[in-house]
Amino acid sequence: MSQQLDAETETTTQTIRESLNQALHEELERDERVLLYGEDVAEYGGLYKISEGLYEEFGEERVFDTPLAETSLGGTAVGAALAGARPVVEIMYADFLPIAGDHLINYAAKMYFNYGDETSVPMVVRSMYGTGDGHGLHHGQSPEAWFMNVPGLKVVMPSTPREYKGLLKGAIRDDDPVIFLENKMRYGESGPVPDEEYTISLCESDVKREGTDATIVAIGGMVYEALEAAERLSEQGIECEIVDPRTISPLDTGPILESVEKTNILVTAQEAPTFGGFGSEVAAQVIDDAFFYLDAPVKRVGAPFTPIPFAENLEEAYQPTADDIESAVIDAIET
Amino acid sequence: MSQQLDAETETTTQTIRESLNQALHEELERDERVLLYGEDVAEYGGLYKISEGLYEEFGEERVFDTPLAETSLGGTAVGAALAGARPVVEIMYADFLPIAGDHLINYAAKMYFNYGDETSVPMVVRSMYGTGDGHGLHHGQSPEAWFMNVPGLKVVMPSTPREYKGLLKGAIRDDDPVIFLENKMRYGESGPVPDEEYTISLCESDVKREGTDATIVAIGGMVYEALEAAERLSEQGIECEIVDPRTISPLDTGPILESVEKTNILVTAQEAPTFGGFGSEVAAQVIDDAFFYLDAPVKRVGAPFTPIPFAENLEEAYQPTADDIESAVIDAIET
Amino acid sequence: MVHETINHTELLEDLLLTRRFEEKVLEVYQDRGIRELPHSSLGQEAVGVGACYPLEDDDLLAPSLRTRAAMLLRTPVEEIVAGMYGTESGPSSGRTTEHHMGSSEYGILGTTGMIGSHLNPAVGAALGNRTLDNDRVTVVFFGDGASQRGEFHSALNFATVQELPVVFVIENNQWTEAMSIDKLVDVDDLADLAGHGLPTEIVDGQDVEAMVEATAEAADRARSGDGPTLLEAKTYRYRPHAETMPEHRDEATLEAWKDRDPVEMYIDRLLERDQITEAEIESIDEQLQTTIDDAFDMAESDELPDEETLYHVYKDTEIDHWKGVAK
Amino acid sequence: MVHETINHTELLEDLLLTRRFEEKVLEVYQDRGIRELPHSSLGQEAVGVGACYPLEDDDLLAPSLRTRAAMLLRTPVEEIVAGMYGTESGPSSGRTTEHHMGSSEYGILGTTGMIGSHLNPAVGAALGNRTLDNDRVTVVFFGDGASQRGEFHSALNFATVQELPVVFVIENNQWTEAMSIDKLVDVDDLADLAGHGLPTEIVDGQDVEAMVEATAEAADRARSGDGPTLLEAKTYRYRPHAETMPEHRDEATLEAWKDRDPVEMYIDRLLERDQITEAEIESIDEQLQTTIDDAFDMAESDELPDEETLYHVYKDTEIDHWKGVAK
Ligand SMILES: Cc1ncc(C[n+]2csc(CCOP(=O)(O)OP(=O)(O)O)c2C)c(N)n1
Ligand SMILES: Cc1ncc(C[n+]2csc(CCOP(=O)(O)OP(=O)(O)O)c2C)c(N)n1
Ligand SMILES: [Mg+2]
Ligand SMILES: [Mg+2]
Repeated sequence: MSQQLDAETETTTQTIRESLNQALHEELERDERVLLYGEDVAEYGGLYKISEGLYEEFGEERVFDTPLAETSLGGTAVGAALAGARPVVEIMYADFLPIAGDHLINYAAKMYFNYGDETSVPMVVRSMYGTGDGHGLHHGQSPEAWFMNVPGLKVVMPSTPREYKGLLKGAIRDDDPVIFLENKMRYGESGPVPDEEYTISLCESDVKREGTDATIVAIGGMVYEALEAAERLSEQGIECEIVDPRTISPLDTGPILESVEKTNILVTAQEAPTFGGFGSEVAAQVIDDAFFYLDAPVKRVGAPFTPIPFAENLEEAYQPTADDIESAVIDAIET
Repeated sequence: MSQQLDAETETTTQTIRESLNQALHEELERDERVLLYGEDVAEYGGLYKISEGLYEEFGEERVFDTPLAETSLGGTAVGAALAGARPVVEIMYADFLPIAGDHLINYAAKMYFNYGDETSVPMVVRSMYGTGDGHGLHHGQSPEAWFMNVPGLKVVMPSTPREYKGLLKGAIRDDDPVIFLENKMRYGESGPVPDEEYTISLCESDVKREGTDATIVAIGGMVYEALEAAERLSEQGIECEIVDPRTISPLDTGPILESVEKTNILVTAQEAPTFGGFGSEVAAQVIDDAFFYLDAPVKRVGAPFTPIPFAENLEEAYQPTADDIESAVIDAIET
Repeated sequence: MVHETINHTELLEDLLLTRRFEEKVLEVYQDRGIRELPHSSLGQEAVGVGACYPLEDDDLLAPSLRTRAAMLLRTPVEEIVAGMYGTESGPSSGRTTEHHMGSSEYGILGTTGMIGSHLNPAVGAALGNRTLDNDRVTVVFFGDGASQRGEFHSALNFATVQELPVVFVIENNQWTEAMSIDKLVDVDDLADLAGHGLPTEIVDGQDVEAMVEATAEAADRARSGDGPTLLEAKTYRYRPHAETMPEHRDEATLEAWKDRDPVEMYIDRLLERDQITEAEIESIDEQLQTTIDDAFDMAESDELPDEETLYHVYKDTEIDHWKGVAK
Repeated sequence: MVHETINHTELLEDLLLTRRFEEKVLEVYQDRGIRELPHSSLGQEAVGVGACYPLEDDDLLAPSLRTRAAMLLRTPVEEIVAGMYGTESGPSSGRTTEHHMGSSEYGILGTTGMIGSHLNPAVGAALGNRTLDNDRVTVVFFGDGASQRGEFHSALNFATVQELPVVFVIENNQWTEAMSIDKLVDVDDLADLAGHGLPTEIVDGQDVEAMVEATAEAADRARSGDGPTLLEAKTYRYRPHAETMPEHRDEATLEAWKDRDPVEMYIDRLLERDQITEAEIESIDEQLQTTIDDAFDMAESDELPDEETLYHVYKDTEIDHWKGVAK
């Protein structure tokens, strides 16, 4: 189970941006096999300034800028990892992941299976998703479902600063290939981050809030929306339990099933369109393994089945929020 | 609803291979805007001989061989369709679709939304999937789930010769971009194909067998396995209804929900790994919209969460079959 | 000499329209913001303007994010501005950004936010036009950054072996976001990357007449069935990659490029050749400014689109967009 | 002259091993089938053999589907054959095909069924080795078909700007499955496609000594930090693309290539130079044949793998493979 913050842990308030920068810094320092590269990650410090200062500190063999070629980012990372390095590459927007899709789906995911020895692919692809900034169709998509039906990949979507840091360090130390998704609209969120060195292991779901009346399984940026919805629902006497899987695939379903066995109500929340998304898998797992505990239809909160629109009001209509989660919980409870 | 074969329709027994070749022939003849290209589709007639004779008949401007470059296949097809042609491209194995993933996910799927007028992307990408021939990790994957969370794409997986022909013609005439998946292990299956010209519209689920005791939603090659399982179960007094969605996305859920409302039991069947797959979406739709009709957990039949193995016995262990469907139905009914 | 056949007033008008438009964008953005983040083409105007000039009206343009000229020369200004504001009167009523919008009416190939992903589609459009048996030429614009992608190679190769009517125009402004191409390629001329057997030419991207001439030739070649051409236009941008990013480039280099400003160079030349007067220029300029100002005024008071606009995803199938299923 | 420093007996042995192995594969496949569909390298042996010869034992090879030599020179023959049969003693106990298997132990980069997708990973392996601060060189083999993919461009460019220790070897056998490259590219030499600023060289792929010499130089350059080299080896395959496909190529051309058979050419040369005797060759040949025959016998009587072998997908996380979830 996950390493919870206990009361005695000394913490400092940090933004997600800072916590990620620190994670990269610590891992580059700790392990000489770690290297970081991508478009504008070195001299410029990353388009969103996540890697600021690292090039100056670790030099151009450890941290460097690359040509504009995402297949080279995906492809060389696989090779570097197979050779024994621990590459961390930034593919600027997660919308670009399909450009490296072949190297992720057919190469990275399958090499541990394909090798005759214990060689694996310890690479991390950092990439950004998240809507709300008017960047339009191609700079904000949530890609997790595109990679869920791919055995061999790990897909991570942290929520809080503490998790961004711990999970990025965990991902870098993990021996399997990881797609690490960062919500670009949340880089400024701040929260307590332990002062002591720590990592968070992959594939462990975390209970973000305890409750007895309904279970909300929320991922990435939607965890904040779920927390807000839960506060509002609490005022109406409905206590929600929030499970944050943190790793999307392979999914730690244990805490989800346990929670539903207690609350008997399930709502899922994601930024991606509902159809064919993460929430559907959660619903399916629950209906297989906890069917007799369910009191009501499972409601899935997500975006409509459209591209991300550009216009301000359309983007607002598109984006799932705390409101939608709140209604979904009420809907489920009232059925 | 789907155009059913009625008793009076004159038919000829054909293999899937023949029915596809005929479909391409008829559409190339009917509409001068249709063109067919890909690796080895022209002079060689397609690696699996689906396009045999078409190059000779229609000439090298309508049917031609291309360099080995799947991003060119996906990318040029989008452009040709936007310009007003009706390209049909063959991307040899569906495993290669991620190479063209960017053009499918970010381009083809989004241009109707992106254009200021009614321009759309009437392209068809034919591609092969299917396990059982010892081709290993990269020549048999079922890719449908990789493209399900992509608004704007249509994903089609026919089952019988009649549907392969009708749906391919339907896909070519459809104004939206279609990924048309052909099960390479089933090209030799034969069945009645109407002699008269016909097409089958996309996005219409079809009931392949009526029954009262359990609903099996099976796709692509698994429809044959489901039919076999249903025969065996019938001998045990269990009558299964088989729904064949034929189009995976957007999915026509009506007939699925209706069937479950009648049978109260649902099993899904796909060749891809279960986690994050098509069956999970079906389960989620049903648990949202037909929850109170369900008598038992939804059982999903699929492959394990591993790449496709090479060794004969491992591939056998990997591949879902009629046996698995039979057990799943019994499992669900007995719960 | 090509400059003898050019309608200089028109060409200057195109150039000034692009320049004044980009200046206005910058001013408004700095003053009160614009929903679409500007990626200014200031300094590069002659590339798009010159390349579009010799084309037929129904030739197809596939602009890059930064080829503002291509958009402006085809689309009514007020639609473009509304497109940048994401309001009702924009070309897709706010569904998409102006940067990537497509229009068969205006002959603009829709593009995506993926730099270089439009190269193969542009080649495909040329293929489609061959199938439809018309003589439209496709001109695709892209940067030095895009030239680093594999798409550059596969698109050039496909177009070459199929002898398709395409003109490839690299707008080599020597920067890929904040990265200098010095560290991204190991050649002096990007044209050298293209050993595919198609003709290549290096063009002075600051010289609008040189662009007209090179593109006219390439388009002729394409139209007469002799296949694609690659033009590498050397240019420079005056602004940072996007307006949210700081300037970090060498000032002296920037100033050196400004000394060869494409608009001033052309005006000087025309005045020298007595092909235009200061007064004529002033009058053109004033009129353009009015058109542009009006377009911004209109966009600023335009309505946001109706929510229904969003549900425009499939042409042939009605779906329930919230469930993602066919109706 | 490089041939003065070569151990000719060894090099001939490598060449004969590959030839005899491929002949045996063909014979067994035609007689009773082999689970892995053969894509024969008969006729092309000198490319892989020559390129591997001058390398250090710990240099990394990234073979194409057809570079049988690279596999044979690194992996025990019986493991290779078991790999082709998908039996327990194969390198991954039947999880994967022999064509694509990877092994850190043997210094073979795992590849995929996607032609050309290993180019960037090979460059990445070189990058990884730079990070690990060793002096291993990576040699990547690929066909004319792979050279048509965008990967060719992006991998060459990345390796060149990062000055990575890679040797790119195109095995240009002039056919991409059943398609002649005459219709797939518009250049005579594929090396011309690579204008990336790295040294390129066209090599006679039938001449094993020429391959040794060119690769030795390229590997030296890589090892001394001078970056990548591209070698284009001109060669031809004697068999159809795969053993399920018919022969459709021009017979005269095939015969002309057979007149320059790499094994015979080398043997003739060695005999002429008195560097070997007929008897020595015969004895080498006999010994190789025994090794190969034994390997096939072993594989044919080997067991199928245990089902547990399949569940080897994540190294760091235990999962329930049937549900696809973490335990
Ligand atoms: C595939 C892809 N990779 C990265 C980006 C991020 N990005 C946007 S513009 C740009 C630079 C493009 O450079 P260039 O092609 O030279 O065009 P310019 O901006 O100079 O006009 C980058 C890297 C992107 N949009 N798409
Ligand atoms: C990405 C990809 N596209 C297509 C194929 C199908 N295919 C397998 S081998 C081959 C030809 C490869 O030609 P080349 O690279 O010249 O290698 P050769 O077979 O001649 O050794 C093709 C098209 C594939 N395996 N992968
Ligand atoms: Mg640039
Ligand atoms: Mg070849």
